[in-house]
Amino acid sequence: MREITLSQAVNEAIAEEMRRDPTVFLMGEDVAEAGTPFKVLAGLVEEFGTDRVIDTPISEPGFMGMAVGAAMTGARPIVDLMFGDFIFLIMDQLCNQAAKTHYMSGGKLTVPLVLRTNLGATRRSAAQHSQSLQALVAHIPGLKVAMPSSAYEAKGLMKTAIRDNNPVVIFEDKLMYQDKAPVPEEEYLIPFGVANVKREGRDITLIGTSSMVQVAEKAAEILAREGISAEVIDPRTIVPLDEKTLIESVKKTSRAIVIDEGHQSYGVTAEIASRLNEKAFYHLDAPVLRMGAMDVPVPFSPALEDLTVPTPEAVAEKARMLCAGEMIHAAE
Amino acid sequence: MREITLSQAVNEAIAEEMRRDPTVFLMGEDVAEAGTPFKVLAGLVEEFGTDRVIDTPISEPGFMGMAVGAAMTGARPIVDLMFGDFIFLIMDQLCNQAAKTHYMSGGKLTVPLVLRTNLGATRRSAAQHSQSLQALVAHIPGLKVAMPSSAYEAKGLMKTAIRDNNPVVIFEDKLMYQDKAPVPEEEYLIPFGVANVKREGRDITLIGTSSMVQVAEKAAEILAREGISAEVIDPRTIVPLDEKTLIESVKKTSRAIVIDEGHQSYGVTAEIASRLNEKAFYHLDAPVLRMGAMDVPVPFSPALEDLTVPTPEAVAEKARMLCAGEMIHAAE
Amino acid sequence: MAKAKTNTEDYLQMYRQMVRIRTFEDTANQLYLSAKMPGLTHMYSGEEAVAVGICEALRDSDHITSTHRGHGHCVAKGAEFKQMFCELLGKAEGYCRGKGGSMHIADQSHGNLGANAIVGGSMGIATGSALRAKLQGRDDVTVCFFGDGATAQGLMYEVMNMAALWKLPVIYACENNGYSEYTKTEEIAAGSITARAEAFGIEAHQVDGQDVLAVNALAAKLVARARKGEGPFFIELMTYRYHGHHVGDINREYYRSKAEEKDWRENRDPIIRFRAHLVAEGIASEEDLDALNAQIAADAAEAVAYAEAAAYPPAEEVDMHVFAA
Amino acid sequence: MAKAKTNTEDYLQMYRQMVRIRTFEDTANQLYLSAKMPGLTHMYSGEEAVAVGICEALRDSDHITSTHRGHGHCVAKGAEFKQMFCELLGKAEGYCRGKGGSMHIADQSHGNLGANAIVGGSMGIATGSALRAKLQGRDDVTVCFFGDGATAQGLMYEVMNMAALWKLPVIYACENNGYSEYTKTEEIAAGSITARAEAFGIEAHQVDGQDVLAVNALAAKLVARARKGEGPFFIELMTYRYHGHHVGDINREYYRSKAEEKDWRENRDPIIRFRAHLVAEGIASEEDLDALNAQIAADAAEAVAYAEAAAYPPAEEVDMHVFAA
Ligand SMILES: Cc1ncc(C[n+]2csc(CCOP(=O)(O)OP(=O)(O)O)c2C)c(N)n1
Ligand SMILES: Cc1ncc(C[n+]2csc(CCOP(=O)(O)OP(=O)(O)O)c2C)c(N)n1
Ligand SMILES: [Mg+2]
Ligand SMILES: [Mg+2]
Repeated sequence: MREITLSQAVNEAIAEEMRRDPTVFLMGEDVAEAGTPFKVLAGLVEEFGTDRVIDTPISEPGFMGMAVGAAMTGARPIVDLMFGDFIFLIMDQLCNQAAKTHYMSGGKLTVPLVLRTNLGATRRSAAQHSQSLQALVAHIPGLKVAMPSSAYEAKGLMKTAIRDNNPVVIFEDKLMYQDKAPVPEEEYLIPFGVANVKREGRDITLIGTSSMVQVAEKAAEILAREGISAEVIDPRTIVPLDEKTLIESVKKTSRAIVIDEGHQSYGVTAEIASRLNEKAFYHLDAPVLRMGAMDVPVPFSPALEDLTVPTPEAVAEKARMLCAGEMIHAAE
Repeated sequence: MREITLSQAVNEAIAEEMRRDPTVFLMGEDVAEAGTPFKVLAGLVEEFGTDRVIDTPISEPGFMGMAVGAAMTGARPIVDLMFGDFIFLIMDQLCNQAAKTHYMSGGKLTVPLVLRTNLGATRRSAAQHSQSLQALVAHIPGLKVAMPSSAYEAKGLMKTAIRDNNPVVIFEDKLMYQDKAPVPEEEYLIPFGVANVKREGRDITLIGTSSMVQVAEKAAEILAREGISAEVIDPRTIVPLDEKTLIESVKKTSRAIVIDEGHQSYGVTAEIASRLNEKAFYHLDAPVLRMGAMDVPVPFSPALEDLTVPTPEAVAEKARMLCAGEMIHAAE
Repeated sequence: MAKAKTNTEDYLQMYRQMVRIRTFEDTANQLYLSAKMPGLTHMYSGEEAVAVGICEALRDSDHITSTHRGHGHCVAKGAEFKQMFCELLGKAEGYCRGKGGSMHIADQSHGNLGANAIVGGSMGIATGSALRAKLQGRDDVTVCFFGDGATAQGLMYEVMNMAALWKLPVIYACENNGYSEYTKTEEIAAGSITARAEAFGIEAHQVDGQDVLAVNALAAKLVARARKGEGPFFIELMTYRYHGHHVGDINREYYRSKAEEKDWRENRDPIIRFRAHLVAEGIASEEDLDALNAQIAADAAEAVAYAEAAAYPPAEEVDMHVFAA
Repeated sequence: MAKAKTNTEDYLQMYRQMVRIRTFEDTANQLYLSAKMPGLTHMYSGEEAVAVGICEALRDSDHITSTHRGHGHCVAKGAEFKQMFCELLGKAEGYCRGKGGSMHIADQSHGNLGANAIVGGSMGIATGSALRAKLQGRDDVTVCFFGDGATAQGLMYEVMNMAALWKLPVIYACENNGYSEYTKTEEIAAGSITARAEAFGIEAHQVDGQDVLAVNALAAKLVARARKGEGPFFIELMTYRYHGHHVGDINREYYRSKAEEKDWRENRDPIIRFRAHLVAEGIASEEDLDALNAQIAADAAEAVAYAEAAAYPPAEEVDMHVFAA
């Protein structure tokens, strides 16, 4: 199968859906001629024109609000938010308006829009350009949240998101834009709420989101060399969350680590770990562990920044401890 | 001891601190003559004047940002945010600016400010005036988060917050403003990060935040009549979180339910439950359960709204199941 | 193309709609006072000429966005009493199945995209609705209603800038009733409200919001121009709310005098003024208008009785409509 | 009271500060090109007269807030090369112990409250700093630097309104360099930028941002008036950035022409212009100025060498400074 970058995958998904559905349009800062600073949308304005690929002023709350209005009245906007950190600026329009309109109207109004943005540290971009804020939006009922882990997922989830009749937030990993993966030429969609078992294993389940899927896979390789068989699962969407697949895996392996690049406290790993604890409790041989980013603003200095995110080695280390039963002592 | 309302307790705390420290000032919508729509701040403008009790336009991001600047340059602002739901509007100033400035400046700038706001449903105020959004701010490193459960806590935590050198967010329960509790005449402060064991028990630990402390206490009474002895703990602050006290309790009782009025998914209960699972795992006789608000926008209709929040009866019911070992079947 | 209402039926329709709003509000206030209505609500009484003057210049495919003080806009854009009262009482037959209530009442069948409990929160929505119309080559116009207090929300300037850059068919209708909650407008708004719009290159007008004919004439003209792509426009409508900020705001003397309230009620009431005009011009007799009033009062009474007897949504609906299929 | 700089030492100080900024930026660009600098950075080259003209009208107890393009403001407000380069390289001796980097560089010892990576993000901070000064009865002035692109952030209108209502000693300094990222200002800003401030009752000025004397004279006058409580003020400074939006923005022809860049660099350069003035007026000789330039270049080289050799913060610092004691 051909291999394309995550960036190309996103571009293809949007282009295909814009061809299919004339109500789909894009808006954001420097999305047209510049094709975004990450060049993800390059070429779209040439095909679809400035009416459907709209450069906005630096008014995130404003154009997010406009997307809600356009969605309520019959369009399918895709909002490009240059950095995930700017989500703080649009929370009101996203969480008080977009997320609640369908419910508040008793099901009469719908808000089919996609907010595409990104996550991920270690780009030396410091505290306001490096956050992974998926936990915040996942907490708000009415929003769906997708976290693609490769070009393949990025394309399939984006197409599903555009066709969904609800506000969907997609977090792409900025560091993965140039990563290639096999992506079929033929059209495909990836349904929401269906986890992907990336690697089967017996001894422990590693659940990773977005970039952390790769981290989990690398950890699994390290562990395999030591005779520990790790299962790696990518939930793909955290809302809806395919808890069934996760729980079944944990019932089999009896141990789990949940890995996510958002801050650990009050973050995504807590929810997933809690559900596993609640629903697979009597199958667990060790506590479900969580590995998120450190609870610190992302530091600029490379010497510090790299310490803040989970690494394959750190995951493997924890997995080893869990499998050896060492957590009994470590935990108390 | 004299009894005063939660509203009076907050008012006293602020007045005392404003008398003690001339750099403390208040700003928000209708805080002066009107004393806020909830009348919590009534009388302060008469004592401290309009220079220190400042009525603002309806510009939440604006005055929140101004508070950050005032705090960075030597004042101690208390920002009044009329409804907790408006926190979405100020997330950028709170989370990108206030929370990160001390860290980003390598410890050289500090942002000593208090954001006082509220939480709580069942006031028939519908989806944009009923949310309990503590999980969002608790996720952001650099913010402290206090959740008073009575007039006593409201006063002691507010005074500590005002003296703290960091941004502190205090969520008061709108429904508790008229609730009275014993509050000493003498000055006292309640330290952050110290949980309060409200009721001792042997069989199960009920951990509640804010309004949910009362719910837990009422559930404990119901359970007591049935011979189940519940321990009730109020963490008082969720950042910092006194996990030691919580863990010790759970090691004793072997069972726990965590109750919070925010949405359950990706919420506060997940973090607390995860820590208990991680650190008291080998003492647990049953999964730690979570009870948050339903994952739905808060509906207006009384017939629906009351269904969305945890009640003493529902907590007691779950506790009963846990104690009877029924969760083995319920969970799978 | 829309034009100002000039014939008898149009005049009576404007009168009828203003009285319907006033009647709706008086009834809602009674429901509150008799503890039959859950929560609080914000009365539109006194501002009827604004909503009616503007909405009578619109058609169903034109959209409006509304505010926390939204009953007037809802009625003016064509909503029915029954579904409105059902909504206010949280009943399943309400416009939003009781899930929205007073502050979120919407009526998409007539183009009302909904009230909003976030001050200024619908400014983006209105502007986006106008963008959608333009992108889809439709000549629909969107009107964004908001209060003087909402001019303090930065969102307004962000969307006015884009509306101006892209010539969107949106009309910003600022209902300046002199107060935001318990604070006078001059204490919270520096400079000039219309100049703020003009600074973005938006044509701005100020109009007497108590004169339904003046409002309608201006609205009709601007709506017609917006349909042709000459928008956006901004209108500041000088008006007054008779009741408190919300139904529970009873003792108001610390922020505004009874004399001021009396002056507006007695000397500038939009219904009294328009009624006098209709009679003076021979468009309708006092008797005609009394009969019309009585009919509306009867409609309201019937609708309330219906709503009071109507069923609440069943418990299963609580987690329905979180996501659309 | 501040007044425009007129004597020789003041003139030379302005020249020196402009050259220091240019030299700092050229050095930083080299660090980037030789892959010695982590991340990206935004060069201030071309805009030196703005930061210097304004900051030379300020004293240490006056505050400024800065932007993603913040090195110029930092130097102009009195910062040292060594601590700045250490910060850019993420070293422990940096102004922020390497935790902030280029986009968050701050220097509270000279009143610089910091660069900001959120466009417009510091407008509230600057206005709040001015509020604090007023509440505490100090006559300190705060200057808020921001770009033309930041005028699209609603926050600006919210805080200008409050600054105007409360007469705060803040000066909004809009550095209009014609672009926000890869987009021309006229494509993202409708109407008039100064009129937007005026609509809030704020006195607004436009000035040639390439003329350090003009900038300084205006700034000195407004700072003096702001100290007396006559603020706030707004200044739009017409300027240009020579480099790309950030150091990695190399191929720029799709959004602006080489000819345009050449014109600004050759015919409007603030340093060339001011140097010619100094020589023509006999304030300094070419030799004096060459010597000064050489000294600054040597300082920069020394500071970079120092920073390259300096230590990174130790690992234990990673979770230090999340909370203040
Ligand atoms: C963002 C936000 N801030 C504050 C409030 C509380 N609030 C509700 S109505 C209101 C005053 C609005 O004034 P105005 O816009 O003039 O409308 P009016 O009530 O006069 O019709 C305020 C402050 C809110 N609902 N939303
Ligand atoms: C809120 C926000 N939106 C977008 C960005 C990305 N961004 C960084 S600089 C910039 C352009 C800023 O333009 P301007 O304000 O004119 O400043 P200049 O770069 O020209 O100095 C943009 C869009 C950001 N950092 N913050
Ligand atoms: Mg008003
Ligand atoms: Mg610019």
